[in-house]
Amino acid sequence: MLQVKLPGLDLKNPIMPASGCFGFGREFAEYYDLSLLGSIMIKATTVSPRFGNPTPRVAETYGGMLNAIGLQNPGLDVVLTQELPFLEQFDVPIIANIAGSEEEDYIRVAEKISQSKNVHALELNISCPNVKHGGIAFGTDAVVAARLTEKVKKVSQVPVYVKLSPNVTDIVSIAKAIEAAGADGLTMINTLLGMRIDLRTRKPILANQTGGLSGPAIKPVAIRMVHEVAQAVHIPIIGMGGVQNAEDVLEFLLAGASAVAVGTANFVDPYVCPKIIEALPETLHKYGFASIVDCIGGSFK
Amino acid sequence: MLQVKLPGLDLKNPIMPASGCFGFGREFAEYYDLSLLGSIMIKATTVSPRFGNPTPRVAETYGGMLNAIGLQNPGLDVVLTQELPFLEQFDVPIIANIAGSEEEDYIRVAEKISQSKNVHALELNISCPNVKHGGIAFGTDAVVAARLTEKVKKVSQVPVYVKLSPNVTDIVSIAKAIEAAGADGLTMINTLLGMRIDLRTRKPILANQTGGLSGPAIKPVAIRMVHEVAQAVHIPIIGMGGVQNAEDVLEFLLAGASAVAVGTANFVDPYVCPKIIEALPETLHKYGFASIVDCIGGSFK
Amino acid sequence: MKKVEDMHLVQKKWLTPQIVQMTLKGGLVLQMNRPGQFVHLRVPDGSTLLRRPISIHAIDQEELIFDVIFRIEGKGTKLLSKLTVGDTIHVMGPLGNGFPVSVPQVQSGNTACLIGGGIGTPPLYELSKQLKQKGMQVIHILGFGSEKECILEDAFTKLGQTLISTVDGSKGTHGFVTDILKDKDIQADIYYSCGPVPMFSALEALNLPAPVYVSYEERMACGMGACYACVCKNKNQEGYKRICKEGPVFQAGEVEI
Amino acid sequence: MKKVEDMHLVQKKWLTPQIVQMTLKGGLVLQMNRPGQFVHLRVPDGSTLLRRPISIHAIDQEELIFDVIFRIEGKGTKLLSKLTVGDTIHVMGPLGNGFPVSVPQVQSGNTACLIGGGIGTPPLYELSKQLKQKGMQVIHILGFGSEKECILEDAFTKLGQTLISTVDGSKGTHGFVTDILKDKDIQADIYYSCGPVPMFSALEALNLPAPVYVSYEERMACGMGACYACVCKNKNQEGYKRICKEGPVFQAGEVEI
Ligand SMILES: Cc1cc2nc3c(=O)[nH]c(=O)nc-3n(C[C@H](O)[C@H](O)[C@H](O)COP(=O)(O)OP(=O)(O)OC[C@H]3O[C@@H](n4cnc5c(N)ncnc54)[C@H](O)[C@@H]3O)c2cc1C
Ligand SMILES: Cc1cc2nc3c(=O)[nH]c(=O)nc-3n(C[C@H](O)[C@H](O)[C@H](O)COP(=O)(O)OP(=O)(O)OC[C@H]3O[C@@H](n4cnc5c(N)ncnc54)[C@H](O)[C@@H]3O)c2cc1C
Ligand SMILES: Cc1cc2nc3c(=O)[nH]c(=O)nc-3n(C[C@H](O)[C@H](O)[C@H](O)COP(=O)(O)O)c2cc1C
Ligand SMILES: Cc1cc2nc3c(=O)[nH]c(=O)nc-3n(C[C@H](O)[C@H](O)[C@H](O)COP(=O)(O)O)c2cc1C
Ligand code: FES
Ligand code: FES
Repeated sequence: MLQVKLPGLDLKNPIMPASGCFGFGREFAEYYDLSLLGSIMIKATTVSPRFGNPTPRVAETYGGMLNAIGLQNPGLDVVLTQELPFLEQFDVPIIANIAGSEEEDYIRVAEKISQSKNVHALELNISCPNVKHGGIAFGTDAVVAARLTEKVKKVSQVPVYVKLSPNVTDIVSIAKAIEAAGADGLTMINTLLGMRIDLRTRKPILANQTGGLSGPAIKPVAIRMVHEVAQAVHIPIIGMGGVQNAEDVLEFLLAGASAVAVGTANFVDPYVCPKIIEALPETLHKYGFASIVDCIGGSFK
Repeated sequence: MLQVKLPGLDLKNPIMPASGCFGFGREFAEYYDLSLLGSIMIKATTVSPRFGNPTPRVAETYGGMLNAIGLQNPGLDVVLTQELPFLEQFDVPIIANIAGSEEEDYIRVAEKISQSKNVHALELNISCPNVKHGGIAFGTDAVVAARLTEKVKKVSQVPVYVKLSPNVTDIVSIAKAIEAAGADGLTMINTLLGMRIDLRTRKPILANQTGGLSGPAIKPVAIRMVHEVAQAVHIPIIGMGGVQNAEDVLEFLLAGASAVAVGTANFVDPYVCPKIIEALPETLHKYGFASIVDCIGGSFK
Repeated sequence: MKKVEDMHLVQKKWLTPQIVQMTLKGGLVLQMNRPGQFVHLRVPDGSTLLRRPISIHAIDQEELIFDVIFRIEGKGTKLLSKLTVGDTIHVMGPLGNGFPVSVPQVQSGNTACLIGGGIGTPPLYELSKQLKQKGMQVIHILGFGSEKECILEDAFTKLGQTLISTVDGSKGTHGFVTDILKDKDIQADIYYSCGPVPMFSALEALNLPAPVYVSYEERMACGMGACYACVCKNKNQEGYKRICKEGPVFQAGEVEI
Repeated sequence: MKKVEDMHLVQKKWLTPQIVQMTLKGGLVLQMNRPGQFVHLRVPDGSTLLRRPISIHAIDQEELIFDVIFRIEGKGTKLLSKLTVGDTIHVMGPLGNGFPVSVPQVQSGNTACLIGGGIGTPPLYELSKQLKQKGMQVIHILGFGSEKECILEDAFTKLGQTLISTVDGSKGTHGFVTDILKDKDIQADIYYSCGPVPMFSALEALNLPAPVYVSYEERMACGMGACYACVCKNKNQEGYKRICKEGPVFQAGEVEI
């Protein structure tokens, strides 16, 4: 009833923590058995270790939050030798989120990390507000995004999903270019670029000034974009943005997503993912669906 | 302390209801004296009367709402002969929001409406998600937006403000093009394009499918955009997006706005505008500002 | 004139596991007089911005109290239903034009037939009270899904004849309110109705012999006529009506729903 | 093992018009033992997603209760302060590593000096209790803005010598806690501190003769080490520490703040 089959991913359920909101799983493993999860999108990995941005790195907003972590991660080697092996004890396929400043960085991480036993798919993070390429984020230029996708596809041992930025005029054309370049799937959306200013200091709260807006505040934007893109491409979409409960999951599936990631809500309630998974069968039943697959794209099919 | 001088507008305070959230003032006039307001941005006016979109036209979202009213309005003639004269009884300068499907429409409305006694400025609504021009909304293409601005400037008797769409990759380049085309000011932001799906009917809640997201959920996006644009242009900005109280007003001013419009919050509390105006002196004092003008752009100056 | 108020919840009663009756107290009640008007209630949580339109069920100006009855539908009504006696609710209203009670058909000795469907029955109660005060006969025809959802039978029975239908036949006539109207051949000088849209269509098909007034619903934002969210087109003529301002009650056939 | 719980607010006391003490009851208390750990509190409004980190002030495992003391800063603490006895709060914790109480300096007969600034004093109370139980002498040096902001004097006095400074001189020594340390030439085997960052810098400048442990603050999201929001760099060495996980207490000079 909850199973979904996607390129590289045989999911026992469609729920997975979103990248950056779950580290490499160690901390949440103290809270529950990670084998319950459909998958895990691990934190963005770069070639070398990164410390990230100065603090403050987060700020609360109305119904959401801003973050400018800046891709802090221990670097490819540590992820390969410590983090991924740690996750092997759980019966859960990993989606490795990869990032970089240059095409070369992505390619190097993709080649290596895609050979790990439990990495079943890659998620190309071309939409992090802090990754620039010639002044333009990879994810806001269809040509740049497509070329990167093509190059990563060449070296990856596992299917490649590309994570789209919502900070664009026309997300459909970017999605199509990425599909044409050979991506196996899309994940969307990354955060919206936002800012908060502290009235006392008169400066932006985040040391980085701007940050990525996530949480339920952005769900309507995410649903709209999934709905648009799902009707324009033939590859599956993993939807995200503001999911808090099983009803939200169904909304993403109806909009055209085939699975759903949960980010910010993990901070509100560390048990949110297992809770959603538990609530899904009843919620499907309540709205008259036989299975997850039965919901997918239901708003336009 | 609260006064602000902007092109065409001598405001006794920086607070005005945002276009579309206040009709032509008649209904709110039953609640309080409209002369209290700094200005009023009246509902978008088009050449001919428009009925707008089918219902449902609004849907609530987390910390916000979606609307797809579809520019319902009684048309230029009625606005000139009934609505604007009604507003003459109040001591408040009007900003006339104008819209159309073709350049010609904008020009015609601008020419006529800018001659009204109490219209002190125009607001070119080139960012309504429902107004298309060759498939692209006016507000998402810098060239189209600039050309329209130029043409409207030629016929307008009063300063012209252009309302920017947030649904773009690079709002700064559009703002600069519009400034170069002769705009006297900018207003921002219009709504973010969003959607909600009803799990029971499995269809989008709005009859129009997509709608514009407004309310406190979008404030961080608005603040970020005002902050970016204010540093790139030399014309003043009227900021908006999620303002609920005097603190929010100060945040927009610090980000670089010179005055602030209040939209969705009017539906939450019909008295929100006079309440904010009343709270402003104390709030300025609390954060150590001598006046509204003292705050403007404070986050980067 | 008062238009909004933090009113006190002074009594709360569950009519069914999903339907709650609340009594609110405050000066705003002095503005309430027309049956069929509604109030716009602020939901007590910041994530929920828009107010919820709820009809006025009963008014007691001497005690400065009025009642609302609502069913838990979604997040807003759920949160509102959790309020307890002593809490305050921010109320805006009364809003809209209610059921007409100064039309020629409303006069002592005449008969009014009030037709309610499910959660549409509460606003008919204040209407019935006022019609009765004017010396009219009132007949109530109330339709519910099943016996378990049936509300307000006693209250209406005290005011006049009250006939009930249920879809599953668990109470009263098996079927719909229109079945009662047809079977019992009920004649009245004026009809009033509140309920789901399919009920209105069925009523229209009956071609009732006197004016029919119907209370409509639409998703709202401002609730006071300013945002054009709740507009419907006039039937057979130019223009439009706002359900929150010119409505929520219209004569059957006046607007397109 | 329990990690989160809907705990009951069983007592509430205002210490100043801005500072409130709350006693919470529930099984989670059985996990609480290290002084200086914190809990992550859910704010009771949907518009406010992130939890608020608040230090544990006192623990009573027999009664299954613990106390927090917090000052109204912004929206979250304001909403939390409005909760009343009988309400529940969703609590996550205990989190972080607290003040070290198993280091060599902590032994019967030795002296500990606890230095608190303003709203940083509450977590020192449970620490003082535990150090005293271990047979240590405890000296408390507490700094406040003015007499009106002074809290917990009696509670600390019961455990040991308690010296107070105020910036405006309205109570105790006129000046800062560091003035007391210098003037009274207080010597201890170990120092613990919690307060604002400028106080830590002033302490550092004193070059105290024994280890100093300091509790830091940073804006947090997860509170459990997963999101990297609250990271600070190690001083004089590679790598970083998470304030929520490896902290909030570090030895002075260990991290860059
Ligand atoms: C004039 C009027 C009078 C009403 N009187 C009553 C009454 O007396 N008792 C009662 O139980 N219900 C009444 N309703 C319906 C009631 O307003 C909705 O059930 C309620 O708004 C649902 O809110 P929710 O948050 O529980 O549902 P959600 O579906 O979570 O609501 C989400 C949004 O949709 C809107 N919405 C959802 N359903 C409706 C609806 N049917 N009509 C209008 N807006 C809707 C809500 O107001 C809110 O903005 C009335 C509606 C109108 C327009
Ligand atoms: C480990 C730790 C222990 C703490 N213990 C206490 C305590 O015992 N008593 C007490 O009064 N305060 C304590 N604080 C500070 C307290 O967390 C903040 O005052 C509170 O989060 C402010 O929330 P707000 O909604 O009122 O303010 P807002 O400014 O509206 O908060 C907005 C956001 O900023 C964060 N934030 C604001 N100020 C701080 C801060 N100083 N530290 C961390 N996050 C902040 C909030 O958590 C929230 O996410 C502690 C902080 C930390 C990190
Ligand atoms: C603290 C934080 C860190 C994040 N880090 C990453 C990251 O490293 N890589 C990435 O692709 N997305 C990252 N994201 C984006 C999320 O994966 C997700 O796309 C976004 O937050 C929207 O989902 P949500 O609303 O459920 O949080 C991060 C989000 C947050 C809140
Ligand atoms: C119901 C509704 C109708 C609107 N109609 C218009 C309009 O006619 N013209 C326009 O320029 N903006 C319109 N807007 C956008 C608002 O003026 C404003 O830019 C936006 O809502 C953001 O501000 P807020 O978050 O304070 O609502 C409308 C917004 C709403 C909610
Ligand atoms: S709800 Fe705004 S016009 Fe009716
Ligand atoms: S708050 Fe998430 S790592 Fe510390």
